[in-house]
Formats: sequence, structure tokens, C-alpha cells
Amino acid sequence: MTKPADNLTDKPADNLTDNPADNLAVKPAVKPAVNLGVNLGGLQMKNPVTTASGTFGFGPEYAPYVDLNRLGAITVKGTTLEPRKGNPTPRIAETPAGILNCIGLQNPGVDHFIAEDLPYLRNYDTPVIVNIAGNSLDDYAEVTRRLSGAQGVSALEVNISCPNVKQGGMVFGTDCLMAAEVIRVVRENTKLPLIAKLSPNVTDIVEIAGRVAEAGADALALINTLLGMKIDIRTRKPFLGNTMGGLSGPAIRPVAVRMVWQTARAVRLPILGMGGIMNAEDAIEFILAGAAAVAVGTANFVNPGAAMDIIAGIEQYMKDNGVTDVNDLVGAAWK
Amino acid sequence: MTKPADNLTDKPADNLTDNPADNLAVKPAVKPAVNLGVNLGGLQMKNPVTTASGTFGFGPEYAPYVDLNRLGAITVKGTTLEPRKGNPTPRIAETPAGILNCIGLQNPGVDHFIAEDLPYLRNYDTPVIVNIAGNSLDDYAEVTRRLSGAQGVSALEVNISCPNVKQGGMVFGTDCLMAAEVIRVVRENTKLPLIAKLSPNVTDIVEIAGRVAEAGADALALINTLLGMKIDIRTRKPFLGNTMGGLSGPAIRPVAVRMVWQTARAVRLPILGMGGIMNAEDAIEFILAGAAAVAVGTANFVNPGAAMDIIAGIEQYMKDNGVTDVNDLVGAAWK
Amino acid sequence: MRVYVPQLTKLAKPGQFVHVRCSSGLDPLLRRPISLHGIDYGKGTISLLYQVVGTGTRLLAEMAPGDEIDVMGPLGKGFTVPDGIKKALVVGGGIGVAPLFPLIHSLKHYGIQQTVLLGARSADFIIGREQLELLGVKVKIATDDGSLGYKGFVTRLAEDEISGGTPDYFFACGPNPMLKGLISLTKGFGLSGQVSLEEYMGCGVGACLACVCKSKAAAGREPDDSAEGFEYKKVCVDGPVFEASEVILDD
Amino acid sequence: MRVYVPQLTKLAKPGQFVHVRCSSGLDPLLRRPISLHGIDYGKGTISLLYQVVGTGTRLLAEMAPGDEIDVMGPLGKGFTVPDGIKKALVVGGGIGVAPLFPLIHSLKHYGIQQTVLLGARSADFIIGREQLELLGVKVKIATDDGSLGYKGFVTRLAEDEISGGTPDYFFACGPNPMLKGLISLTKGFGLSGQVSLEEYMGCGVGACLACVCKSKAAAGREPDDSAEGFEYKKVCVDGPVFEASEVILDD
Ligand SMILES: Cc1cc2nc3c(=O)[nH]c(=O)nc-3n(C[C@H](O)[C@H](O)[C@H](O)COP(=O)(O)OP(=O)(O)OC[C@H]3O[C@@H](n4cnc5c(N)ncnc54)[C@H](O)[C@@H]3O)c2cc1C
Ligand SMILES: Cc1cc2nc3c(=O)[nH]c(=O)nc-3n(C[C@H](O)[C@H](O)[C@H](O)COP(=O)(O)OP(=O)(O)OC[C@H]3O[C@@H](n4cnc5c(N)ncnc54)[C@H](O)[C@@H]3O)c2cc1C
Ligand SMILES: Cc1cc2nc3c(=O)[nH]c(=O)nc-3n(C[C@H](O)[C@H](O)[C@H](O)COP(=O)(O)O)c2cc1C
Ligand SMILES: Cc1cc2nc3c(=O)[nH]c(=O)nc-3n(C[C@H](O)[C@H](O)[C@H](O)COP(=O)(O)O)c2cc1C
Ligand code: FES
Ligand code: FES
Repeated sequence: MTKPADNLTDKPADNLTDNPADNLAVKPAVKPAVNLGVNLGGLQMKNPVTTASGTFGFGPEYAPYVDLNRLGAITVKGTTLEPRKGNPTPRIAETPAGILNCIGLQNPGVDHFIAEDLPYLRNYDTPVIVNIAGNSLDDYAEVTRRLSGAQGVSALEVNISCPNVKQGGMVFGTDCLMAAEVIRVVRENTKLPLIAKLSPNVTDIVEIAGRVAEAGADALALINTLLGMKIDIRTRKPFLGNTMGGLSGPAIRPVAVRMVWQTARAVRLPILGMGGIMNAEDAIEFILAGAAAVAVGTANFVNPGAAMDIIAGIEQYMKDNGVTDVNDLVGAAWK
Repeated sequence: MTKPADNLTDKPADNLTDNPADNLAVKPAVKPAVNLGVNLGGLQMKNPVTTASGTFGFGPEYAPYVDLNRLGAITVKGTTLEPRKGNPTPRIAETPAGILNCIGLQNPGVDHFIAEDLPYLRNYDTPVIVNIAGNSLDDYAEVTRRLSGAQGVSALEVNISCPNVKQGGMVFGTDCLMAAEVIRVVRENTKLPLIAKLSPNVTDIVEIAGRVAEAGADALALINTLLGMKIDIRTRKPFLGNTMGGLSGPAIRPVAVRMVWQTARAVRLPILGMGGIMNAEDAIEFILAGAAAVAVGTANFVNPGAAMDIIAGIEQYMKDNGVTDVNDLVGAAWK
Repeated sequence: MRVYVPQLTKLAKPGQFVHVRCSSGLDPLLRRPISLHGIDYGKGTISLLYQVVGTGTRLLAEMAPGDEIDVMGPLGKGFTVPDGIKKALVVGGGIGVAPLFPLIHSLKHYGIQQTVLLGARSADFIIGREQLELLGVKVKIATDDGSLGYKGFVTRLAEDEISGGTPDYFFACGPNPMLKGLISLTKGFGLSGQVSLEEYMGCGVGACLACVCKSKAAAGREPDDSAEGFEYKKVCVDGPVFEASEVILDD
Repeated sequence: MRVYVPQLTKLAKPGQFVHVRCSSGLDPLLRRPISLHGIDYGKGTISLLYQVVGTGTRLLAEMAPGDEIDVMGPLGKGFTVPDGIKKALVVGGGIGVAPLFPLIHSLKHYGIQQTVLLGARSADFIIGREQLELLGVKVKIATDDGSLGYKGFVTRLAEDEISGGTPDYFFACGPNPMLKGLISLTKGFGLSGQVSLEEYMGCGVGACLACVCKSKAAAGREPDDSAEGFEYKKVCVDGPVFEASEVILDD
């Protein structure tokens, strides 16, 4: 099974890296300029690297460490219709090669985001993907309408998979029909590229992916966190303020790569892959499995310049291996 | 929700540790003898620690490192009706804080096991849990009958969850009705304690647990491995001989603890908890979450004496915290 | 541990912290927040004082002089010394004294009188007494077991100081129960001050919302917030130092 | 690296290996199999010779003299020197020479003549030549790039030796393509021998079935096996040394 050509970028010329070395008249070996540009369901990205929602704030937090102009896209913290307080602390716990979090979608609400956070992001020449969540279909619809009217929103990533909130969240994400319903409602209310972010806490990721594709998603983001927990053997109580939390980081990478692989082979939508990407090698693993683009999450906490290193590392890998277009790597492990 | 009393051991006196310090007439502080004995759905264990199937061979392999008499039980490699060759290599890959394996149930077949491996195990005063798998309901039935007639088999652990074989395996484990069917068939063919080993690759572990409980399981084992994969970015091909493999080790512990917690609160069967247990602290975490006993898997590869250290460590924790019966710790994080 | 980081040191203020990577591998994965304990603007070095409690701090302790270390910072808002204060009370519990040292230097520099109270489980956990005395600062000690100084909580020493009437401001860092006690005590006496808080952190830069603490809701916030009477602030960027009157500590 | 493990050394035989824990933490998680390169029965030490290829071997290389290390072993079946052989051909590719050293010592001890062929990518990767020459062993070298000795594969040197007609047995350790070449070559000449294989390992003790290699099915096995013409054997306990005639190497 292959992807339709129109899901791949058709404007490679715009996306040439401007590495001066590539423009030298005489070169020791043939080193073609490499195309890093990808098209994620209508969202044109100058390279395949974005940030994972909830790990990169609204952009300014990491600006001292990351040149926001160099990112393929910026994905911001999940936004809801009303402001949310989130869960009690502790909200984070370290586990072997991973972290559990139960932030609980703390956010200032969509109107605050549009008024206070979006203007900052408009200063950058980088598309903004807004992650949205809701308690009800009406919430999703209303958030979608408000963001679709706002200047500077390039795509919506629909979180139907957050394990850290009582209503909505994972209930939508793990039930095929509900997941499709959410996507249908969002689709009816926006012309923006629509990325459906799926929960990995399901028996059959391919089935859900197929349903949300039919419901009108332009791309799929996977994976969100695995539901986990930790118990403090000293207090004999759950460690996290919300009992359970979402597991992210390198520990979950094998599961994420597997789900990207399975979904990419079965569903004709471009995939935004994530889950434990720490460096360029990990990112390339996702791309080879079938991800058209990747998101960097937990790695930001460990290395605030991770996204920059990953963009540079993918480019280097392509040059070292004579790959001229990153799109040629997408799904190369099975195509 | 609490467990019925008859699932707890009623013979604590048999299970006293014979630590001489506990028998001193004059003690600096009151140090009661601790009871480590548990009853796992009819299987009486002298302590709550067994080995995870497939990580401990058939017993003799680890005998130089582990006193098999001290184990609560020995759980042996998965056995099928016919001999199985297993998958091509590589069969193992390291991942962050975990390993992927695709052994593919290589085993010499149930008759060979009964004739060649079981006699060795009868030399020890430790119950033997035989893990079984099959391609069809008839296979499960026949393996069950042969093992139920063999001397020295103390319990059956029914693997309805192996992700590494094409037929059967996970298909049974992720489909509620199929899972229940397997258990029903095994139940009809044995009076031995029946432990249903569940797949974690499901949306709702509690639902499956409930169904296999109704179908006649005496206890639940969870979790088996998470389905994962790894791609070699040098060859651009899947690393494992069988493409996908099962993820085990500390990386999956938060997911395993969560599933034990959810299941223990909802289903009235004792649980054999496993997934990333490396030391006594980890084992206690599972017990507090609701596991009546625990299995040590990947840890054996890292520390061949892991099971011994864990038994000693649980006892020490109980003494340090004035806990006289390990059964009092079971589910203590929510009871 | 002393670290040579001239760019960082230039910007450093008392009460701020650095986010330290303890391993180049994945174990442990997250960085560890450690306060600036000493700031040598001349040499371009900061020093860190930490207690070995787990994997991360153990790996730090195993580092050898000359090794490279990956630190982010300076992070967070430090202490501010309000105009017009004359006599400050500085209270440190356990390893909480670490960030108070640069503050104490500042106070001395500004010519503000100060009394430093140190509390800990036992004499072994009292840190920095000699250095402070060398600096000519008045130090009083409380230990839970009475192995040094007053036997009991350091909050009791604080009560004595405050009821003695001398301090017109306080600064504190230490375990939450100590801070809680101190906040209610000083509130009773109408004494203002600043406290430095700890919370489990992810990013250290305000991006992940892991490290929040409860803060009294500002007037005129949306109903949801005022209903519960608090909003969450981030310890890593809104703190770790907060006005004592602002924070709400659950046990 | 030399390790003092008297109990282990007492039992050690050429061709066996130890399973080494490279970190006390979780990164990397698994042990690493490393061959016995030297066995000093007198001092109770073994020595290990390894190439740094990834995290595990890098951590080993970072260890300092005197550090403790966690090794399991000796594991596996080593080389056996069959009765009646007079002149052995010993072939090592790359780091594959490591386990051949104790064998070469044994052969010398038994008074068996030997020629050692070493192959590697380039001169830099030829290991142990001087020591072998000091031992009075005849050594011939092949490098892929011709930077030392014959330019080409070591199997070519082997062919010359065998067609020269002298060796009556061979021992080999190295990358699979080399072993594969050697096995078909020696088969052609009717020369028997033993090869030492590598495979990714979990337990190292035969419990996990990760490390299997294909072996020609013994006669009279069940239909399933003979149909495909092979059975899986465990490198860790049935090997790492196998009869050359028995193993099947894919690509
Ligand atoms: C702003 C700030 C400043 C700090 N300054 C100092 C200091 O100067 N000296 C010092 O010794 N300690 C200080 N701490 C506490 C220090 O961060 C922890 O002791 C340290 O992270 C423990 O790491 P570990 O790996 O050794 O322990 P572990 O217990 O193995 O750590 C496990 C996890 O818990 C977190 N954690 C553990 N204890 C704390 C804690 N008290 N606060 C926040 N997170 C914690 C760790 O960061 C890690 O994520 C400070 C904490 C904060 C928030
Ligand atoms: C019986 C046996 C004896 C060996 N003897 C030696 C020796 O004496 N000297 C030496 O330098 N090397 C030897 N090797 C290879 C050595 O085990 C690997 O180079 C080493 O495990 C690499 O670990 P790493 O963490 O540095 O590399 P990584 O590539 O990070 O390792 C990742 C994983 O792959 C496994 N792995 C990598 N390469 C190999 C390999 N060639 N064979 C088996 N597993 C591998 C590792 O054990 C680990 O699980 C031997 C292998 C076997 C099976
Ligand atoms: C602290 C934290 C907060 C997160 N918040 C959100 C969120 O608001 N919306 C969302 O869709 N995913 C959220 N996620 C999930 C990440 O976007 C990502 O899917 C997951 O962490 C896996 O990627 P990683 O392993 O690279 O972190 C959050 C993850 C973390 C660690
Ligand atoms: C190499 C290997 C082989 C395994 N084989 C089996 C098996 O035959 N039957 C089974 O039910 N589980 C098998 N498992 C799963 C383990 O029994 C256990 O459920 C899983 O590894 C999680 O525990 P751990 O993280 O402690 O290893 C195997 C696991 C490993 C690592
Ligand atoms: S640690 Fe991430 S917001 Fe404070
Ligand atoms: S490594 Fe486990 S069987 Fe060989």
C-alpha cells in the first residue's frame, strides 16, 4: 500500500536548505541539496520536526534555546473552551526511561490563548498547530470555530486521547465511534488541516485510525501517552496527584514505532509520529516506519535544544546516505 | 471493593520464615515473625515470588544462581501441543530500559516437557506453574488434559496473549469473547488452579479480566509484553527477525502497575503481577496495587539472583514496617 | 560542587536555580533543580550544595573535578530585597539553607541586619554554620533531636525572634511543613516575607506545567478560579521564591 | 581489561565467555557477552579484549583499574582439541581473535603446530599480532584495504593454506560472512573444524531462547524439523563453539 502523491510535498524548491556548502561550484563528491520539506495533510512544513503538545508551552518558554523560525511547526499546549486548573500535584514522576504526567490540561482557555499567546507566535515564520480538547462535542465545535477565525493558526491537532481528564479525553480516544464523531464535528467547523491525535491505549490502533480518516481527518498524530501509574512504597499511596498519569519518553518508543508502522501501512493519511524521540536517529526510525513528520516531546525537558539537534541530524543522515528528499525515507522500511 | 477472605491464605503457620532472629526470647523491639505465604487462586505459595514464563527456561538453567526451593513457584516457558521452532533471529533487541523479544514460543512440545523437563522439577519442593499456549481451542484442550494428568504440575497459566505468533496468541488475548472461550475450554479439562495471563494490548483490561473470571479462571496474570518494534536506521529494515516483538522490562512497569490496580479493584480474583519488576521495591509496588503474587522476568537476565533478592527484600520491608502478613499489603494502596 | 559557567554566573541572582543533567544517558532521564548556593561573579563560577537523596544526586556526587556538566540556567525568580527593611529574619530548614547563602551575602552587602535560624533533624544535618559565623552573621540552631542548639522545631525559634519584635521582614526555605508553620506564624504577627518552594519539575522553563503550587487567586479572575480560591502558579518561572502571603501550602 | 575472579577462572576454558554487566543502572539494561581472551589460572584473573561499538562497551572502556565489575561465567561450551590433530589452522576476523588466544595457548601446550590467519578491515584493526609472534606462532595477515599483509579476505589466505595441504583441522572466529566462506571452503577440501558464533543474547544461560543459530537437524527428528532441514541451537549453552559441519549460516 502506498500513499497518494498529493499527500507529499510538491514544492521541494521552496524548501531547500540554504547550507552554503551545497552551493559550491566544485565539490569533492556529488552532494545534492537535500529537501527537508514535507506536507502534513495540507500543512506545509519546512522540515519534518515539530514539538509535542504540552511539552513546549506556547512557544516563548523555549525561545532562549530553540530558534523558533527553524522548526517545521510549533505545536502548542492543549487548549479548551474554558480555562482549566488541571490536577493537584505531584503532576510528574520519573519512571525507567520515561515520565508519568498528570497535568490535566491546565490551560487559560481558548480566548485567552487567541488574545495573549497567539500574537507572539505570529512573529515567527513557522506554522502553528493548535492542540484542542473538550468535554463534549459542542466544546470541540466551539473551540474549532474560534481558532479557525483566528489569524496565525495553521492547523488543528485534535486531542481525542488525553488520559488525564475525567470527562472526554480518553473516552473519546478509545471508542472508535466517539473518536470519529469528534473528528466529524471538528471537520464541519474548519477548513484548516485537521490532525487527529490518537490514544495508544487501544486494542486496534488501525481501526480507530481508519474511522477518523473516514470522518475527515487530514493527518494522524500518534502516539499520545500510555496510561500508567506509580505507587510510593513509603506512603503506600499512588505517587501522582491524580493517581494515574500518561507515560512518555524513550520507554514508550518501541510501542509508538510499532503503531506508526501498523497505521502507515493500512491508512492513507500522513502521520505525525511521536513517542520517546530523543535524537535524530529516533526521529529517522519513525520516518522509516511511515511518519511524514515527527514531534519532539519529553526530550525537550532533557535537552532544550533537542528539536534543533534533530533537524540538523536528519539533514546529516540524508547527506551521509545520499538521500535527496526526506519524503523518500517516509515508510522506507516497508515500501 | 474487597476480596473474599477465601482468596487469602488460611495457613499462615505453615509459612513462617525460619529466620533465627525472630525466635530470640529477648528482643530489642517487638519483631514478629512475618508470613510470606500467599494463596494464588488455590495455589499455595511459600512466598509471593515466582518467575515469569519464558525468562527462566525450565528451571535448571538458573539453578546455579537461584535456590529453586526458595521460590514461591517456578513458572516455566510456554508449552504447546506440538514442538515449535520459533522465529528467525535476531530475537531480542534492547530498547530504553526494556527489551523486545520475538522468541515465538520455541518449545519442544508438551510431551517432551512432561517426559524430559518435569522430572527435574519434581526434585524441588516448589510448585510448578506450566504456561500453555495454542493455535486452536482444541490445542488448548489437549495440552490441558496432558498436563493435568502429569505428576508435578501445580497450576496452569494460560497464555492468551503472546504477541509473537501468527495464529492464536494475541488474537485470543485481545478479543474478550475469544479469551473467555479459551479459559472455558481449559477449565473444562482441568481441576488445577487456572491462571489466565492477559495481554496488555487492549483498550479495557478490566473487561477482559471480568470475562475470563466468569469463564472459570482462578487467578489472573498480568501483564504479558506490550507489542513494539525497532527499526535499524542503517539497514532501514525492522531489527527483529519477526518484525514486531514484545516489550518487557522496567520501561513497561508503570503500565503494568496501572493494569494491576484497575483489575484488582474491579475483579474478585487474586492477581499475579509482573512487568518490569527489578527489585523488592518494584515487587512491593505491584503488591500494594493489588497483586497477591509477583513474577520476575527480564530482571533475571540482568541479575540472575533477582528472585532471591526480591524475596529477601520483601521480608525486610515487612520487618522494617511492622507488617506481619504479606497479605495485608495486597491492594493496600487502595483498600 | 563548583561549576565554571561565566555566561550563567553573570545573570545569576540569589534564590534562582539551575537545572542539572546528572547523566549523559537515560538513567535518570530528567534534569534536577539545584539552587545557586554561591555566586562568584569574579571567577565566573557558581557553587551548588546538595544532599544525596537518589540516583541523580548520587551521580552528581560521583563526578570528579574537571568533569563537564550540563546545566541550564539561571532559572526562576530569585529573592528580592524590599526597600526600607532594616532587620531580616532568615530561616533555613535542612538543605533549604542552600539558596539562602547568596541572599545572606546580599543582605550584608546592603547593610541590612539579619538573624539566621537553621533547623534540621540533627546536628549532622546543620549546614554552613561556621561559614555564616565567619561572615559575622548571628546564627541560631534548632534540631529535632536536640543534638545541637534548641531541641525542637526551628519555627519555635522564629516565634521567639518575632515576638521579641526585632525583624521587619523574613526569608525562608525548607520543607513544606516548616514553611507552612512559618507562614501562619508570621501572618499572626503581620510580618511579611518571602519563601522559596520546591516541587517536582519537568522542563524548568514554564512549558510543562508540572511544578505548580497554589497561589491565592488575584482579584477579578474568572469564577472557576475564585470559587476554589486559588490559581496554580509555576514554581520554575513564577518562583521558586514567592511572597509568603500569596502561597497556599497543602500539608 | 583484566578481572580478578578466582572462582570463575578455575573453571574457565578457551572459547567460553562471560556475561558482563556494563552499568549498575538501567542503561544499558542487558549484560554483554565477552569472550575469555586470557586466562591466568595462577593469578586467578581473566582478561577481556573488546572493541568499543556501543553504550555497553563504551562504559566498560570508561572503567578505572580497581573498579568492581559484575560478571557471570564462565559460560558456554568452548573449543575442544580433538585427539590426533597435528597441524591446525586458526582463523580470526576482526575482534574475533579475542577468544582464539587461549586456544592458541592450548594448542601450543599440546604441541600441535599451528598457523594463525588474522583478517581485518585495515592494519588498525589487526589485533595481537606481536603477542602471537612472541609466542613463536606463525601469523599471516589479510586486510581489506591492503594496509597490512595480503590485500583481500582472510578466507583467501585460508584457501592457500589448505590447498597447500598442511592443516588437518581448523578453528575460527569472526564475522558471519567470513565464517560462511570458510565453512564452504573447508567443506570443499573435506577439512573439519570448529567455529565460534555470535548472536544477540538475553540470559546467557539457555533460559530465554534469544541466541539461537540454525543447526543441521539430527537424524530421526520429528517431521517439522526435518522438513525445514534445521533445528535451532542456543549459542550461549550449546555454543558459542560449534562443529563447522553442523551450523547453517544465513547470508
Ligand atoms: C527550585 C528547587 C531548588 C532546589 N535546590 C536544591 C539544592 O540546592 N540542594 C539540594 O540538595 N536539593 C535541592 N532541591 C531538591 C532536589 O532537586 C532534589 O533533591 C533532587 O532532584 C533529587 O534527585 P535524586 O535523583 O537524587 O532523587 P530521586 O528521589 O531519585 O528523584 C526522583 C525524582 O523526584 C524529583 N525530586 C526528588 N526530590 C525532590 C524535591 N525535593 N523537589 C523537587 N523534585 C524532587 C527529582 O527531581 C526526580 O525527578 C531543589 C528543588 C527545587 C525544586
Ligand atoms: C559469545 C560472544 C562472545 C563475544 N566476545 C566478544 C569479545 O571478546 N570482544 C568483543 O569486543 N566483542 C565480543 N562479542 C560481541 C559483543 O558482545 C558486542 O560487541 C557487545 O555486546 C556490544 O555491546 P554495546 O553495548 O557496546 O553495543 P550496542 O550495539 O549498543 O549493543 C546493543 C545490543 O546488541 C548486542 N550486540 C551488539 N553487537 C553484538 C554482537 N556482535 N554479538 C552479539 N550481540 C551483540 C548487545 O549485547 C546489546 O544487547 C561477543 C559476542 C558473543 C555473542
Ligand atoms: C507534560 C506533558 C504534557 C502533555 N500535554 C499534552 C496535551 O496538552 N495535549 C496532547 O495532545 N498531548 C499532550 N502530551 C503528550 C505529548 O504531546 C506526546 O504525545 C507524548 O508525550 C509522547 O511523546 P514524547 O514521548 O516525545 O513526550 C503531554 C505530554 C507531557 C509529557
Ligand atoms: C524472552 C522472553 C520470553 C517470554 N516467553 C513467554 C512465554 O513463553 N509465555 C508467556 O506467557 N510469556 C512470555 N514472556 C512474557 C513474560 O512472562 C512477562 O509477562 C513479561 O516479560 C513481562 O515481565 P518482565 O518485564 O518482568 O519481563 C516472555 C518474555 C520474555 C522477555
Ligand atoms: S517545570 Fe515545567 S512548568 Fe515548571
Ligand atoms: S541468551 Fe538466553 S538462551 Fe542464550
